[in-house]
Amino acid sequence: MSARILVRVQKEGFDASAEAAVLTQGRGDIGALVSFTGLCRDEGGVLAALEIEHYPGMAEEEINRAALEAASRWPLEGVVAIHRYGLIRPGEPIVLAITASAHRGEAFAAASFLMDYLKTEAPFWKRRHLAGKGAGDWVEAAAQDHAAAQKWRA
Amino acid sequence: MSARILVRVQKEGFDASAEAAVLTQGRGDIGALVSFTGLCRDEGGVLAALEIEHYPGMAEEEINRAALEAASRWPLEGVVAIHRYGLIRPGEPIVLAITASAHRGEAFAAASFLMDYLKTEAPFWKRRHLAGKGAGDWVEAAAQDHAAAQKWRA
Amino acid sequence: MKALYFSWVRERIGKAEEEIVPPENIKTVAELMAWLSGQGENYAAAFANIKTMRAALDHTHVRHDALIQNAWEIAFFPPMTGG
Amino acid sequence: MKALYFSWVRERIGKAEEEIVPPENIKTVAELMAWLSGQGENYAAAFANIKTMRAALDHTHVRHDALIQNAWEIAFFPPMTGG
Repeated sequence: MSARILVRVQKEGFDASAEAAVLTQGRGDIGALVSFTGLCRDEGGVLAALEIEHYPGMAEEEINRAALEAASRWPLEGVVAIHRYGLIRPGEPIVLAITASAHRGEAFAAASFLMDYLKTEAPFWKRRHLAGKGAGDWVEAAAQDHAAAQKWRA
Repeated sequence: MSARILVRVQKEGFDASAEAAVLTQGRGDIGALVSFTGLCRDEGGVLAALEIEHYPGMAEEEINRAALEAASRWPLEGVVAIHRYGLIRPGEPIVLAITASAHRGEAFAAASFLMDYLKTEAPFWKRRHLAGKGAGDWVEAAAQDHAAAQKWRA
Repeated sequence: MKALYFSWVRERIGKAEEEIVPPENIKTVAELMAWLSGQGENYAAAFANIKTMRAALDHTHVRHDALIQNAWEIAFFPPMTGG
Repeated sequence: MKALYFSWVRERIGKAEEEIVPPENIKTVAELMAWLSGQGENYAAAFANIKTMRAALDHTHVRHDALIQNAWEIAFFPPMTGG
């Protein structure tokens, strides 16, 4: 395994193209780049923002574990995983996962795995802020996310 | 089906982030954006460039068919598919496929489908230019690409 | 040891972190949760539904039957909703 | 009708496109390929391995048993290698 792994947990936004360029710049062996961006949805207009709490230290470590696991399962040249915290408005990006590989099948599988793993293992919690109402309820974990993560253990 | 579909066949490069922004700008209903970039590999240093020939007219139509098929199979908000032709150097992008959806599973599946479809149905042909030797052999179709496309017909 | 609380666990207990000194007979995460829930109404409310509670020892997810041993930090939180 | 050739089909025939006027008894793509391969050594070389040849009628992929009917354009090419 020789994948370059870049993990960050930050308040600021990110530039997916710039992050991808870090992996591909000057390389002639990367044929496939898959980039996943998770965005804040407005839930039909009722959501003013998502507030994302995280466990500093463990969050970075857990995402790093996910990236290492992905790089051990597929022949990857690079992985970028960035997760934001704090107040995030609808339309803004929350999470970025990029995988670079020689071939597309591996890059797609690894990016999908990384997101499934992040969703269920990385210590982040979302709470809704409703339009005109301030802090609202905490988002509940979705059973489908756990089912998605479970399929990689089969 | 109400997906916004943008298809282009061009000689020039592209900016994946700018293309993705066209789909997400001002939207609050997109939660997942998957972007695939296919890059020219140097095949261990022997490749100077790929020359990509295409069938003008049919190429755009065939990619459009692939995008429409993806949008009919998954609840997509938008699709961007761009394929380049002409001389492309190692490290440069060849193809871009972006899918936008409310949820990540659909966006991943649709982007993967789009690429499998493009590989086997879009009328493009690659020829190798070897370092110091000019135009070389035509790339042969990979059996694995046909197997990948076939799985969506099951 | 240091105890950290996140999301609604933090809200119900009313603090984000604290130093705790559990009795020596507390060996597992489950025993620690039972002991904590006896420390007041706020703790009882936080640990009311033990089944949904997640725990991490020194930044690593653990099951409720995990031994605490020499961990320097334990965290309690609901199922994660990141990504 | 207009015939287009791509990749090594174009190279072997020596041209990218031409107007062709097949006899009236040529009804299918397979029959047209057989007729074309009798038009000279270059055509014979291009259509030597019929199995790998792909065809499109008016920008749509077709099988070798497809009827040509009133198509305005037919294209011949090897399996595609884009993406």
